[in-house]
Amino acid sequence: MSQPDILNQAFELGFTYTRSTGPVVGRFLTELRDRNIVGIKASDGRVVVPPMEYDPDTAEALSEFVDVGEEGEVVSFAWVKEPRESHPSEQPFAWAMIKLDGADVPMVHWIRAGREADVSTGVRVRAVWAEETVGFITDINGFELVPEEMS
Amino acid sequence: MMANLAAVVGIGQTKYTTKRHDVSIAGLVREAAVNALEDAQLSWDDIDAVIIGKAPDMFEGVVMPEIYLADALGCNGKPMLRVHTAGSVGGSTALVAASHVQSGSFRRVLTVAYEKQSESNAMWALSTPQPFSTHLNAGAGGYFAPIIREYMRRSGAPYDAGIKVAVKDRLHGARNPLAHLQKPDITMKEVEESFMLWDPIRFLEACPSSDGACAMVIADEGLAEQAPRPPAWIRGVAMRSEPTMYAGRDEVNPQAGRDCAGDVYRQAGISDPRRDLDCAEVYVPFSWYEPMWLENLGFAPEGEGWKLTMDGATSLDEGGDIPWNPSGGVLCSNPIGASGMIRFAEAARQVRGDAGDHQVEGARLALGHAYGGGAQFFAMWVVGADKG
Amino acid sequence: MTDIAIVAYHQSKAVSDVGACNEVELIMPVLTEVYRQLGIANAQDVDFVCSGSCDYLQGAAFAFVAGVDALGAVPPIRESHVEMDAAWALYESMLKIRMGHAESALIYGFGKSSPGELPIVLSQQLDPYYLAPLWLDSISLAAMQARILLDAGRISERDMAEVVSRSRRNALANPNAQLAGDISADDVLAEETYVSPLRRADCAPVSDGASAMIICTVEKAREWGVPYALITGIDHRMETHNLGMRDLTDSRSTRLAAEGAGVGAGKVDVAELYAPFSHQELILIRALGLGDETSVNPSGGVLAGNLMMASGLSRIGEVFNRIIAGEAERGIAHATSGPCLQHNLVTVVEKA
Amino acid sequence: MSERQDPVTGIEAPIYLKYNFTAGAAPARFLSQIRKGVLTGQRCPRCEQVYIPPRGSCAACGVATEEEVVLSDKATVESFTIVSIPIPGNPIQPPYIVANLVADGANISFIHLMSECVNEEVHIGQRVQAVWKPEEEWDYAMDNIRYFKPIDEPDVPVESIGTLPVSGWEG
Repeated sequence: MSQPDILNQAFELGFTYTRSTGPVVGRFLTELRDRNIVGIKASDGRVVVPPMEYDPDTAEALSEFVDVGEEGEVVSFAWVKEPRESHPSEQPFAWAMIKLDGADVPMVHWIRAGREADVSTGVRVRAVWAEETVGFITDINGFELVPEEMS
Repeated sequence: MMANLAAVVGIGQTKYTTKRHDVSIAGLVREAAVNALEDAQLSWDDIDAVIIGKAPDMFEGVVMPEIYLADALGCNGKPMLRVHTAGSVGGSTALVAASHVQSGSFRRVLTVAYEKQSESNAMWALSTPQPFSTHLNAGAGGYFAPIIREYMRRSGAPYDAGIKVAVKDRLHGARNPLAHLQKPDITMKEVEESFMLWDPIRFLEACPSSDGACAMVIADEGLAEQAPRPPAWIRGVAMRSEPTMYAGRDEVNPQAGRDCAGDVYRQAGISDPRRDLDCAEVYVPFSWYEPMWLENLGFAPEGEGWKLTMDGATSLDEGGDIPWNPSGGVLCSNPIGASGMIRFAEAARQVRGDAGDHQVEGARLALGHAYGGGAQFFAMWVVGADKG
Repeated sequence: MTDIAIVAYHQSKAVSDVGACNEVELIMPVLTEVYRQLGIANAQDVDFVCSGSCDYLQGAAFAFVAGVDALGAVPPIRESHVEMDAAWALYESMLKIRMGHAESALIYGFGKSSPGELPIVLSQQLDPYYLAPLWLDSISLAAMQARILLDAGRISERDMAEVVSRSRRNALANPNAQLAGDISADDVLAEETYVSPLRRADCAPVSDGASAMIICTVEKAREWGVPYALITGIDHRMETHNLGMRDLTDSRSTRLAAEGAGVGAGKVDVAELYAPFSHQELILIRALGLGDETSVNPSGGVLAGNLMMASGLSRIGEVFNRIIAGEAERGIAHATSGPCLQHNLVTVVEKA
Repeated sequence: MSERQDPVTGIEAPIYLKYNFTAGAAPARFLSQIRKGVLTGQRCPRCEQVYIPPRGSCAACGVATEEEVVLSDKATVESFTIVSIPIPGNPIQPPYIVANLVADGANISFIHLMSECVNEEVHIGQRVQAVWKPEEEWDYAMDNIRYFKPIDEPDVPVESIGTLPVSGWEG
């Protein structure tokens, strides 16, 4: 048996997918483009953001949209001190579960913050809008901490 | 030990089309599932487990998508299984779903298969080269065309047997409002003059690329007997696999297909498929695969499958004795991951007497067939109007 | 429901990068070993084969098709595949045996995760409109879950460190482990955080490898004349994909699966839990109702080496090994899939 | 928002993942040889069939193929297609011939291009030979062989395709 060379090569597996959203996801993204956040009412009355198409408990299709605030409270977070290349921030940041005002179920997004110590459970954050909104989840260009005197 | 009896009690499909602009991936899958539940007159609570199938995750770029689709399919708190056996997956998924009931483990399950191919480009997803790849990849047509050429040489079939199938299946599809391609006025001349993509495969001899989903509810004997609409009893189930390449492999007439058919016929008590079956829904993505599979599945002696095609034996419009793909088949609609399940479901529709304008009159026993990979993975079932 | 026997099991060493080894080369050695345990030649000698793998791990569509080349599938065999952990391939195989269409089945799982960036690959399991486009990696998700537990006072960082310490020490006796060592909870706590509140040691490593198992009817096991253990219960349950609607301090689906599998029907001597993060082991112990009489993850668990798509099957195999070795009479194995334990499978294995 | 826009009905989701691929041992042995301009197959210890390109096992027997066999760069056309559409990411311009070729000494076909031929005259059983790139361009790749071209040897009967020794075919 011959001794082979070790053959290594980097490659990229990539494609830009063209997704159709359907009415529920589409409504949420349309509102985001207009710098507004909507949730949807689940069968038990809880407001879910971003809106789910189908209720996890009853499996029924959901359709009752509810406006929610662009501020909310951190329910949990993870501090990323070394962001990965594909992460939304090149600076250290926090992933967070954020319960927006008017919502009952937290959504997951990210928080810009200088230091880990600045973020804590219960802290208030506000959506930062992208300069140009296009109807994509990154129209919320992360959340920022709301100074305490303002909250 | 004998498998428990099981039957299809509900069938749901989407309309097949190039791109469903109006739904999310979940919305597409959901539509078929809801249609199947409505057909069975059941609600989500009546379902004990969900079995889902689709072709490679790369088609939609969602890794292990059952994770995301759990809510759309009412799976919270239920078992959910994802099958992937390449192009045969729609058929395999139905078989795995059936085994949930046939094993006596579940009373009633939902199975769904889908592909939202328009989210990417299937050709891209099938052709992504890895480094140091030794294969020259010319797409699915490039792979199957040389095999078809070898069939033509071996059988001495007339050059237009493939053209005949292309016309026949499109005329069948014109009877099926769900079919993607609607070509009621198609002619032999039109097919013959269509662009030669991968010689000997012309454009109109190849399947389209579709978005779509198909779903079925499968129930045990007791529940099926009480079902509001006629059940399609599952009379035989079989899967076979063989490697893509091995020395001496007969790619034209793969042994895995022959063995799989033999197995499913034995279970269903079929000794002469052309005589005993009333119709068949067979995975024919390129027209020449009809005569090839007619031989592989034992409907015709080796080398003579094309004669059935040319004689009109497989055509509804010509009053053939053994219609193949009355729904229009894969040549009319091809959401890859769902295509196999559509074959299985359409076979069930026939024996339930519920196939609308493409109903084969008096159909009592039908074959559903799927294949995948390099024609190496096979899944088949036989369904009947009677328990057998 | 018919009991099903496990008659053979083998796992490759978990390694961080298996290098010049393709799917077939990864699978063949573990298959050869389970064949040897039974004295059979190849997959022709079983009635059904089912595998688990994920194309995206190594970035190639149809990775599992190459796996068939390892089987000796001429003449053709009855074979199927799940794009899931091979524990679910075992589940499918059990249905096949119970419906009377097979007496025996070969199950294998394989994963070569090293070529990609696994936590980022797994981010593409998430909702494709709301979460996947953010590239929310699997470690960060688990970190948020851990913080909820810590904030609620359900666990402490020391509890998590003790899980890691026990894993590393148990792994010293596991020749297939990738990470092993005599490490104390204090040693772990002295480490800086990685994705806070998680430390690197709280996270399973990225591993390459494969595992394989053969199961059969009890009659067939007797015919083969090898020691066997019995699968007396199995169940699996999914949960909502919306993390905000789940109680992340608990695993409801694990509870349901444990109930379905009959975990509570007897004493549990050993439990092998697929917990890719230390705090998840604590969630699972509670959800499964395990107490001090149960030895948890004596192999070191997946914190000592995590073969994606095979780790769930390996958990079952590890319990089988303990029972055959006479170290346990009854054990449970757990497998998971999806973010923060979204989908869970529980198997009960007992001495024959 | 003063301006009224159409509702969002779709998104573009760029999903690009990076991998560092390492070839398997059997393919690496094959590629290391072709780097030197040598076409090799690997023989199954059980059924003795010779595989090219080797993938690690004899797929029929499920055992590793360790013995290397040097093959001829002459081959026989097992079948072929004339491709009339470009393949995404593939620089070859249509129409071109993709053929299943069995090298002398091997028992299984591989897929490669044919050129320097009249497309309409290509046929099953036809004899062909590799046209190699200049040696300085050789890499770990099957396309060190640019394509295969017909040679002046009698056709191989169909039943003998896949059974020729490495010494070739004299008709």
